[in-house]
Amino acid sequence: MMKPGTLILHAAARFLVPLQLLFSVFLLLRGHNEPGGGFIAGLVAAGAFTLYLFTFGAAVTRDLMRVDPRNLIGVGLFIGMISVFPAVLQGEPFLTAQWWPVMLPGGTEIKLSTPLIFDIGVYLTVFGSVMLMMIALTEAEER
Amino acid sequence: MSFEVGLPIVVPLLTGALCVMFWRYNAIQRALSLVGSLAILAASIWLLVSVLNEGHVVMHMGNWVAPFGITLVADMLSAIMVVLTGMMAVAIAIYSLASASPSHERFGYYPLMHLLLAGVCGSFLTGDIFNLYVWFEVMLVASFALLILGGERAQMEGAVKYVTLNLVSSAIFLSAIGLLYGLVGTLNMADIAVKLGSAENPGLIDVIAVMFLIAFGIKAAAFPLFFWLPASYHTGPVAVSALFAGLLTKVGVYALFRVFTLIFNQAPEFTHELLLWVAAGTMLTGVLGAAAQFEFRRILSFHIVSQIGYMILGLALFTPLALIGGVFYIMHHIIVKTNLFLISGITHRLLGTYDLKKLGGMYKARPFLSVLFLIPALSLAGIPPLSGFFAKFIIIRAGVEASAWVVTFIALLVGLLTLYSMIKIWAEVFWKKLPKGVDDTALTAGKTSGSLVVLYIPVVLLGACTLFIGLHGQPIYEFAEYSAQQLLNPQGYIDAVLGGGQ
Amino acid sequence: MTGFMWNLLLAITWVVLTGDVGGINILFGLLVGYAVLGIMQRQMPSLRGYTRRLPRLLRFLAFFAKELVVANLTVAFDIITPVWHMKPGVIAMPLEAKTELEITMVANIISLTPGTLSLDVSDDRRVLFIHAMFLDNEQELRDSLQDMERRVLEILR
Amino acid sequence: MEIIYLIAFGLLSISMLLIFIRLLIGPTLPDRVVALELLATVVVAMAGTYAIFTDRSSFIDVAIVGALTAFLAAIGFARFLERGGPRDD
Amino acid sequence: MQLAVLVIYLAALFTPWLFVRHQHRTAYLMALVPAALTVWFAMHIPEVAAGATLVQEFQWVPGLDISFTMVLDGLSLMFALLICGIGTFVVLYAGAYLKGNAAQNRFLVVLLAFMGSMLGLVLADNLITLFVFWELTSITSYLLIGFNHQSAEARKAALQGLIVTVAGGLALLAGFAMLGMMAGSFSIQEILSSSSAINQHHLYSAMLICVLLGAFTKSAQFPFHFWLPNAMAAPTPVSAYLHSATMVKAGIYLLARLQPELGGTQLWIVVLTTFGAVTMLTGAFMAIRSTDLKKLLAYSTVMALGTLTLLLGIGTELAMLAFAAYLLAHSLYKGALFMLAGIVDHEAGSRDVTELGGLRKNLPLTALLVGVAALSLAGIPPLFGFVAKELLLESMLDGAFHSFIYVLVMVASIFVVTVASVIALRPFFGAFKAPKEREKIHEPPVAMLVGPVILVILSLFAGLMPALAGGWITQPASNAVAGFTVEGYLALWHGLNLPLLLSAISIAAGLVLFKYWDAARSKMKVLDPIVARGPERGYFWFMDAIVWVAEWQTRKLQNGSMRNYMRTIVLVFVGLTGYTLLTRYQLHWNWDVSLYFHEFIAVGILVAAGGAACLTHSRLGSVAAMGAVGFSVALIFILFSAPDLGITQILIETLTVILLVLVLFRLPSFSNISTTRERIRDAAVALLAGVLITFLIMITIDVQLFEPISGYMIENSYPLAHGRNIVNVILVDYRALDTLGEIFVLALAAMGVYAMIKFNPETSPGANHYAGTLILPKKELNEKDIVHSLEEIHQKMLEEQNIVTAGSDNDSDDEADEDPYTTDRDEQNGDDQESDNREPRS
Amino acid sequence: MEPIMAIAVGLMYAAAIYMMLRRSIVKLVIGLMLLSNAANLLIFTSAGMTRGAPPLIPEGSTIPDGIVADPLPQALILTAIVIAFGVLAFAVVLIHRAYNILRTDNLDQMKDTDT
Amino acid sequence: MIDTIVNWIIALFMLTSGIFTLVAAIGILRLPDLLTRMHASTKAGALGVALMMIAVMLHFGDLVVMAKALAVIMFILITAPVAAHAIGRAGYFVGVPIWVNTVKDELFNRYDADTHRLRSGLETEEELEAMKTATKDKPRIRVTTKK
Ligand code: NA
Ligand code: NA
Repeated sequence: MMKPGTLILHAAARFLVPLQLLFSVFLLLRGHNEPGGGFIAGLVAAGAFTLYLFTFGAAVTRDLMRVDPRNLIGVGLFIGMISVFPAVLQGEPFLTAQWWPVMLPGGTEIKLSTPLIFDIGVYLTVFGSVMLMMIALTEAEER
Repeated sequence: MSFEVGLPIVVPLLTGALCVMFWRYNAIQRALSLVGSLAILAASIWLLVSVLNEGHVVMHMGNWVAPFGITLVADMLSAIMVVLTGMMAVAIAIYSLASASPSHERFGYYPLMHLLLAGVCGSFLTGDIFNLYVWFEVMLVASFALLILGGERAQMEGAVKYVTLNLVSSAIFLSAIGLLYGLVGTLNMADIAVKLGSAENPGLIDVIAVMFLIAFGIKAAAFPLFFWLPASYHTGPVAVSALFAGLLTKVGVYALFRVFTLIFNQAPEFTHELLLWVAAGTMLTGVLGAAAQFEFRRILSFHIVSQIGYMILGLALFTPLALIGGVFYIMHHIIVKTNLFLISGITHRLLGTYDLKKLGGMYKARPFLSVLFLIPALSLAGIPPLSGFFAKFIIIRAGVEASAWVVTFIALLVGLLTLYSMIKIWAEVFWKKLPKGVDDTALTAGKTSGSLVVLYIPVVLLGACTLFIGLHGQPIYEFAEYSAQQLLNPQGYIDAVLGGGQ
Repeated sequence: MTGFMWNLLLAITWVVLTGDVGGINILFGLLVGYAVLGIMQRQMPSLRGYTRRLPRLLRFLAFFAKELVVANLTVAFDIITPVWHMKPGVIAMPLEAKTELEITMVANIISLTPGTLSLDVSDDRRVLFIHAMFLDNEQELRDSLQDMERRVLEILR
Repeated sequence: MEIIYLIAFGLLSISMLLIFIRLLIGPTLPDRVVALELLATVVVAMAGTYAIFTDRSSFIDVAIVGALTAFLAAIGFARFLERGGPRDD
Repeated sequence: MQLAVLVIYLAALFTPWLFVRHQHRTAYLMALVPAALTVWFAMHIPEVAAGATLVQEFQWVPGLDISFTMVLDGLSLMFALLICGIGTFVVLYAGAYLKGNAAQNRFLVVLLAFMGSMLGLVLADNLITLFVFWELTSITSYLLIGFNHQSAEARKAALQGLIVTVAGGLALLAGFAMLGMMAGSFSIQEILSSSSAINQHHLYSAMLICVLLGAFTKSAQFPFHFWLPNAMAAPTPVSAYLHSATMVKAGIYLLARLQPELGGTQLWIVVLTTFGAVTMLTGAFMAIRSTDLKKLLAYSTVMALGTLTLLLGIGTELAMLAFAAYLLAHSLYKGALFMLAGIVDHEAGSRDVTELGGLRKNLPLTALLVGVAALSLAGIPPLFGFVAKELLLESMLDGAFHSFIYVLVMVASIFVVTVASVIALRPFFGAFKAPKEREKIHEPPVAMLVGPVILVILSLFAGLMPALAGGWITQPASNAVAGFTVEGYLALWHGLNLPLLLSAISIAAGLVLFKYWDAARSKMKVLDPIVARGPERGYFWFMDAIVWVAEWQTRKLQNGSMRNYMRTIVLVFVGLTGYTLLTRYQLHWNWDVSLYFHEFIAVGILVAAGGAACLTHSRLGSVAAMGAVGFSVALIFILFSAPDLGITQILIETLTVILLVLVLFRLPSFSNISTTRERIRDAAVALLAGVLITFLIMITIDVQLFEPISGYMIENSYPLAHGRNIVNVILVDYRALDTLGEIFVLALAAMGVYAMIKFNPETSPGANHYAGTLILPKKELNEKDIVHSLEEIHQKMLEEQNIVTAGSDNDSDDEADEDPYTTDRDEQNGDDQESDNREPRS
Repeated sequence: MEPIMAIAVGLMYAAAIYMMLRRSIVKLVIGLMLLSNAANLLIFTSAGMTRGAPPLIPEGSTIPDGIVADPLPQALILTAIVIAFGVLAFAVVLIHRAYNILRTDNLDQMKDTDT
Repeated sequence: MIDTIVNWIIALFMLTSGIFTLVAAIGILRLPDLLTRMHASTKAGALGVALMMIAVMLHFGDLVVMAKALAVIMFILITAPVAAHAIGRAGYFVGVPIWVNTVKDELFNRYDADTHRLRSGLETEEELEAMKTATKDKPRIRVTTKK
């Protein structure tokens, strides 16, 4: 096994990856109101894992991700598709946004919505897709 | 709410997503694929019935009224195309059961196929020009992936050309959309039609129209933009190329029909005249290309090109009868060409090659297959009483009535040359003695294996469709007539989308 | 690290209790938590010395900012003047830092300090190879680098 | 005040130009990569300037992403070199 | 009547199933079908003879004015009787002739299908329906001619027949389309009864030529006659049925059918008489050159077809009478003769008259039948052939034609007597001569003799009682052809008149010619080169031309070079769009060039980086330049109010660069293979496209026709969609469908990439064969092109760069760097501008 | 600004096409990248460019203050960028695979399926 | 009044940032070799961004924006040296030319061309032996590529 990264890279990656992931979730959740959104967030997450990939190699990254990227894609697409249907129950066209205000204990209101679900689907798909490509390419190269 | 107009898109998308989720389990994927394709067919028939009842079926996605959101619209043409897609979906799904290897299945054969179908259906149903681009891309990328599935050298060589030239087309399409948006500030096709109808600057519109013509012309494999098709269609897995042969170029043709009847109908003396020459060139170069070939699928591929010419001719003549002919031709050709590719797959299964020079003896060993081949082959050549005859006849009649002598002559000549090619295949593959040194164990095996039976099922079904259209063409003719009527009166489409009042 | 987690936890508790998620309140929660931990740390071994790090950090930041600006100016001067005053070279610096994180922090800080650039760490982690722009007085440079390392480790340990 | 912003923009722009020249002339791959990396950094600074200029804080988000991601390209190039890619290329 | 046609098709459909149990006896069973139909049609004789026309209406595709209506009048009845009657005998004959042949069931299927098609053709009222059956006869005849499909000869002949007839058929289709347009209907009855003056229409000539092309090709008229003799590759029953009695007469039928409406014009008369006469002569001439029994018969058929066309051209009442009589007579004797020739071939093992002789002892009945039929062929009383010939000569003399045509007719008559003599005498008289041994030659089974016997008897019977045959069959047919009731009658004896004299002369001359036949044949060898230059050469020329043009076109257009494709597409784009722009739009725009310095720099870097990506010799330099392109695009997005785009662009750019770097690792470096000329040409093409795009954008930004719809989106983004980032709201709500598609695109691309990397022939052997993928043999590479390792790639690149930079004083850093990892750094020669005077380091 | 951009975009197109007319598949891919960037900029330019007014609605109000840039082309471009990325990734790996199998990066040597 | 002062401070930060960036740019263009150029890019570049972000903080004065600007500074300060390390190291080892006036190279002899190990020079004999025999830890740089 070739040792992919250097000590400094290892440490930096261990430090940066959580930050990037955190930031990606941040971008995802507030994308509806500020620049960001599922797509951008997914790319940031993918960037994070790509850094990890370059630093620790494909096997370690797969291990870190736990989920196979294809499952991520599948689930992401499926979640994306889920947002198509709730409107049908209301007799509204596909993809019509549904908003469900949820009161958290403590008085804060959080608005769950199909656009949010959709954005999460986008996030997972983008993340999964980029990782699928990157990991496969890296594995091909590591051979 | 008219969910039926969305279902043909949503169903394959969902099937695709589920197939990806279950990528580990081939059996589940197979079942999903079968159920999914049947569901597309069911949904599409529902849609067809609705269109027959209501004329246009419209759904404003996300409940955003046109032109602000994306509107799905089905008129008769769309409905017909979607039904055909459903039929092809079922045929290919069945065929794939016995032609997709476990490796293919593991690497996304089924999701790719269903997402391709989703792209196709989306292209047929969307009423939004940018959304059309998106579905084109869905279709395209799915087709890229399907084309290279297997990683053979031929696939790579073909794919390089296929991918590049189609991306060029996409780029032109996208640029045209950008310019169009800059001009009229809207993306909804009905809205564009209304606005361009009232615009003062037709010359500029023609420029955009020409860009669309080129972009869709590449997708439709029209002359002189078709090169990617004969370079690649014969390289992929056979079920895949059958699906491509039937549906993909038709999406380009459909797009041409859509925009050149709905949006760019202001200056037919320029745009449609141009289309006429495109059609003539397409017919001729395609058929001549085939005459020089000795590879089963490659001949068929070139014939796709030439047949596309007939369809464009229908649009170019721009008379009611011609449009009927064009639509009829599309319907007929999808079924027939898919079927021919599927048959080429069976002969490949039996003798392990597509090279006409190495094939042979099929008539003696497999008479039933021979009949199954003759039906689509002769139909393609326009021999009555098969579907292709009516298609060709309507076009020729329209050509005669429009006094378009040159193209009519070309259309007739091309019919003859098409027959020549089909007969070449027939003579080489079926009549000729099996050349020495070809492994014919599968061919001469007494019993028909189970997987072969599965391969036969869609061929028989599609052949039956061809025969049915030939023997009972009236309903199909009426469908085509209805859609031509709608295409020539875009106001109905516009009213349906924009609510009439706007 | 544990200390910081505790601090964060206390801040969150504070936010929940007050029911105000505004930025100011979070900051205030952090401060309150910091104060509470300052009292508690003597009794909890894992938190020992937590509150001492903040002043150290601030001190270091001030030092670092000064270094950054001053040394930057030196480099800038050399860059914009037509003649090169620099005497670049690669030196090996023995490391105090032991863990991966420590080494990386030291290396990064050194890289950020004008005139020095960490190239790599030897396989046995004992030596950091540094490219320096001004090797006029090597010993002085080594001393200041060692000083820098000490300060960094002070915060981390 | 605007003149200040424009001067800042001007300085950053000229910087970009100079960096770009280095990117063009190389001569080795690492040289280009360093230039690219710095170019990204200047874009981040530009985003900040622009945020002040237009009084829109949204552009800071661009800066964050730039700061967080752009270096990945450099890591990629470095990896390429480490694995034996030619430096002249 | 529709039922009649259907029954035959059904019979065809059931044949394979019956064949399993009854083998060749199936044919005898199947013969019952046409026999019954013959009876059924015969029952209508009185009715039709009385002038009635039976019509059965049936819709098919009303939208296209295509009906399945069928009409039975004199003409169709005569044809129907011939088709079913001779069909019965042929099926019987085939049962015995192909006994034991494994493919007999298929043969019967196609034969019956042909029969149904032929019947449909003559009964159809609708032009298009007629055409449908017309083409079906072409196809079925193709399958029948190619029955011996393993022989290349048979395949070739079948193809020839098909191409010629289908080519004509397509012309016919166009003609029908025109005719339908002119008459306003495709119904023959309506066309015939309509008052529209079709022969006055300006498209009349075009239409007529198209229809004639169809008819002439089908009926083997000069210059399309060549396919018919070649079609003799078919088994004898096919020749007897298709190529004498029925199919070849389809064209004649069509002309006769349309004669009332289309005939009578100058064009019609001239073309039909000329081509008829020429065909007649050609047939007769070619016949006497032949020695193959079937060829003899085939060419005499060509002659007869010419005669029929000639008669239609003449178009007088007498000619109509002669037409019907001649047609009937010919069908009777020619059908019989073909079957008899088949018997001779079958029994004696050859059908070349020069190889045969003295067979009358072994085949007495056959000899007798041949003799009688040949008498009819030669037009010798009291056979029906004589009656017909008399009428022919009479109508010839009746009309006022160029004497050239008389001469032709006479020559043909003489030749046909010779031909008849050859057929009747040569195989059966003289010394015994046959490939088979004498003992093995004996009369065939009854099934093969039934047809000839009855046909010969009918010939004789009709000759003896011409009034009966005329009154019941040929005269109603003549009426139908003429379009009115024809005056006149059929008789064996017209008294001593000029036709009789001519007849006698021709018989005498023909017999004389027969005497010197062998000598004459060898003399006529002189003419071979001329014959070889006949119209068949045209056919071959056409076929070769197709292949040649096809290959040429493929070489030029589809030549495998992606760059050519690309260039063509770009040029088409530039040409068409540019042309439209120049011709249809008045160029004008307002310049608004207010911009800030930093914007200018951003755009400048964008362009410069793009240019650099193009021009650099280093791959990764190019990638880095692409990175710069990406960042400047991002900057432009930022500077023009698109933060989301800016973020996305930065992210995507980074990932793209990474991707490229990952992949390029394995790829060779750029090489400069293109010549300068090539590059200049490509640059010109590219620049043209660029200029065009610039113009288009300039125009677009100048012309804003309408307010964009996004105003609505901006206003309602927060109130209705609860989002403050309007771009995001568009993405996940207004246009969520786009985004849905987009994530699928990405997922698809990822799956494709994954499959490409992980799935290849080595990882899954056999998978591609199973799936039917095209598998090409492993590519043979030039040894010099094979690149094994990175070092070699590197090395090669350096070599190439040295070549490129050879002679230039630009000393860059591309020295031959054998080991880039060498510790001996000082040995590296100066490779930087700055490193001229390197000093040792310590 | 737009006219300058128009020229720049035109040049980008020219560069892209020039690259796509080269023999090397690597250059082909670079050309494709340039082309997609150029197309995006074309949309951006022809829809009109606005300085300093991102299409965002500030906290507390329901519509943006003042005129903002047209968000629709931005959304379109965003979609197009993503699609182009997917497609490009595919194309890049395709040439990688093609090279591995064919051992050539010369487009003119990829004619076996097509002559 | 305070506004004006703050504005001037902001202006100062912006200009300084611009100047430092420019210095970095000039440096990267002028400096003689890769390693020295990287000095310019890492420090001056990072400082440029940092100063600009401070200007941003002052300008907006909003806590969220300040946090974001701080995040930018932090990210730049982390990523810039890491990237510099990666590129510098790779560049050095693949033999990117070094300026002639470089006075010292202690890394030079520590790098083993055969094993591609980076020695500290402080190893004991046993450790060196172990390093030579340790085959499972392959070098970080690929010597040859697969045939
Ligand atoms: Na505009
Ligand atoms: Na405009």
